[in-house]
Amino acid sequence: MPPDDFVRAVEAVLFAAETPLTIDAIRAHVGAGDVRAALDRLAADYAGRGIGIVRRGDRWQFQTAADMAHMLRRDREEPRKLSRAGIETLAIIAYHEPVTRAEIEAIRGVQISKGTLDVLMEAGWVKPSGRREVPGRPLMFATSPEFLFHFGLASRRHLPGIDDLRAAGLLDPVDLAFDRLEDSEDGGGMAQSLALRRDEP
Amino acid sequence: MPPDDFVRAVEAVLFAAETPLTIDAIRAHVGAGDVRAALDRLAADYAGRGIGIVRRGDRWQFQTAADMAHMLRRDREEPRKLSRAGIETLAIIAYHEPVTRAEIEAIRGVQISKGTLDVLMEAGWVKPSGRREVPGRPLMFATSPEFLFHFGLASRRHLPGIDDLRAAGLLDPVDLAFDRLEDSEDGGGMAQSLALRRDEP
Amino acid sequence: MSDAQLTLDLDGWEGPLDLLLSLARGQKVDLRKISILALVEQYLAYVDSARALKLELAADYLVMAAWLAYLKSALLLPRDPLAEPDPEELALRLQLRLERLSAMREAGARLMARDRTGRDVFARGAPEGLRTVRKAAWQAEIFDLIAAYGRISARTRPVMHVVADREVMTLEAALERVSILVGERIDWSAIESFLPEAGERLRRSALASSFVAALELARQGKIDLRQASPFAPLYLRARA
Repeated sequence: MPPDDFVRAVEAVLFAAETPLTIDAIRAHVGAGDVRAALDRLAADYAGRGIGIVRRGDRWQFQTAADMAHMLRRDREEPRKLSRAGIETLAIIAYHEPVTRAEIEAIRGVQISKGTLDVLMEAGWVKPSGRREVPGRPLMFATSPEFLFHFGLASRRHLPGIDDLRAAGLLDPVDLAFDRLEDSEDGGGMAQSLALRRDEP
Repeated sequence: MPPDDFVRAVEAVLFAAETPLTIDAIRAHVGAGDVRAALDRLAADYAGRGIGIVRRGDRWQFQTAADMAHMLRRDREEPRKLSRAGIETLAIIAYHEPVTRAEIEAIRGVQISKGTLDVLMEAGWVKPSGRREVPGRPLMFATSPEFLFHFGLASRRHLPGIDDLRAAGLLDPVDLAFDRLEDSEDGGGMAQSLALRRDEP
Repeated sequence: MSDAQLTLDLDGWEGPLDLLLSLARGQKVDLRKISILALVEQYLAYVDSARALKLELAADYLVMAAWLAYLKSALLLPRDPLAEPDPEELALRLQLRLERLSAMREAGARLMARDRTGRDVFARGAPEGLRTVRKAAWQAEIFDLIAAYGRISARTRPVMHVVADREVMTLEAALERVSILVGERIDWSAIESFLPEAGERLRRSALASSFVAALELARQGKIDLRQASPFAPLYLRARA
């Protein structure tokens, strides 16, 4: 049975109201009639819908269904690039884990701000990993499974070693560039890498 | 058939929204699914109730049924009392958009005061809409989504009588209408010029 | 229309076209069938009565009055086919303008009569509102990570400079070689003839070492040196 005009009026008044309304307040708008019966009818009509009519004390109001509340909040992801400090700190943790903040700073040669570790933890790539059993019991940090997943690594052992970094020209780039220049004079590419291999202890 | 959770989600989101929503905006909250079909389902569910779902341009919104106006009108005063100049200017913009100030003045036969356009823009019904590529590059004006919303129009095509006005050539500039009348004189005359001739002694 | 009514309405007009439209409406409902000549006469009569009452008329009313007076005479005079502009054309244009203004006036009225939001229909009074929570999706590439580690290592590890081994002839070797070879020869020999068969790099090193060795041997009085001019070939001979 479709709602009659009295029920419809109660429905519209309740919808447009800026605050929950008492039955008297509703009646002031809709005039004579059984407001309570109309409210019960509406509550029944809206049962099982995405919105409903609820009673708070002696006041009535429309609201969205409780199980739909999470829809009203939307998380929007905005891509953001990690800062230089962030990527360096992450690299140190990845290569040396588990590692304390003081150790990270010692390796980096620069202090790290609180925010840098927070960002890495927010990104889900770094997590606390116990405490170092030294005075002060500092927190240690390690990478997470999400870290491996994000960077497409099967395991931490797949991170390239120092030798690989050197071979790729990622280490000590100034000296390498100089050697490369010397090398090209006699047309041989091998001398450089041979010379480099001899560096190693 | 009771609404499924997707329909309920669309219902809840639309109900909770503070402004009319586009389908994309709804989808951002409810996720994948046929939002349009859900809106159609809801529109059908609410037909005949005291509140309903309406489309305004590409936005959707819950609102009270039009026949409930007498219950809800808090006072007889219009939300924004427009001057006659304001009403005519708004009508000219709505029926002719986009339109320059000079074109509005040509139709009204008087200059429009600065305040008239300001009031319409402040109400959010009119907005600048590019420039006419003629000497001086005058600003053009057009109606906004809020205009459709405020006047309960599904789209500009639903402006009252717009089809008839267009068919009668009443939305064409005087010069164009005049040329058309001149052309059609060869084809057997017309009431207009006959009426004019009757003026002659 | 009585003078009193016109006077009363004076402030109500929004310019001459507005006044003309009101006068035309008094004539007939259908603007396409109005008599322009009658309309012109009504307008001029209105302006005259306003003047008689010594009412201030805005300049544009008077401009319109002058233009309409011209139109009236042009319409009444025997038609001159060469008259430019054609008075009928002027009249028709005026009529088209009135039609357009009238159409917009009616459209505005119909627009205002619609069920308007906030007056006749209402949005929800207290919507919960929708919230968008922005969340950063941090991004970094594996290359960035590795390069960063390389950068740190480069910055903090002890720097080790290594010079690649070169083929050289030491001064000692050159002294020994030149001493032996020069003793085996009787006549002057160019310094190049003392160099070993070798690659260019070693030859250059051997040349430099052998030259210094030759100077040293000459200083010790073991050999003589001869050169015709600067940069000319250098000859060595054991001292007898």
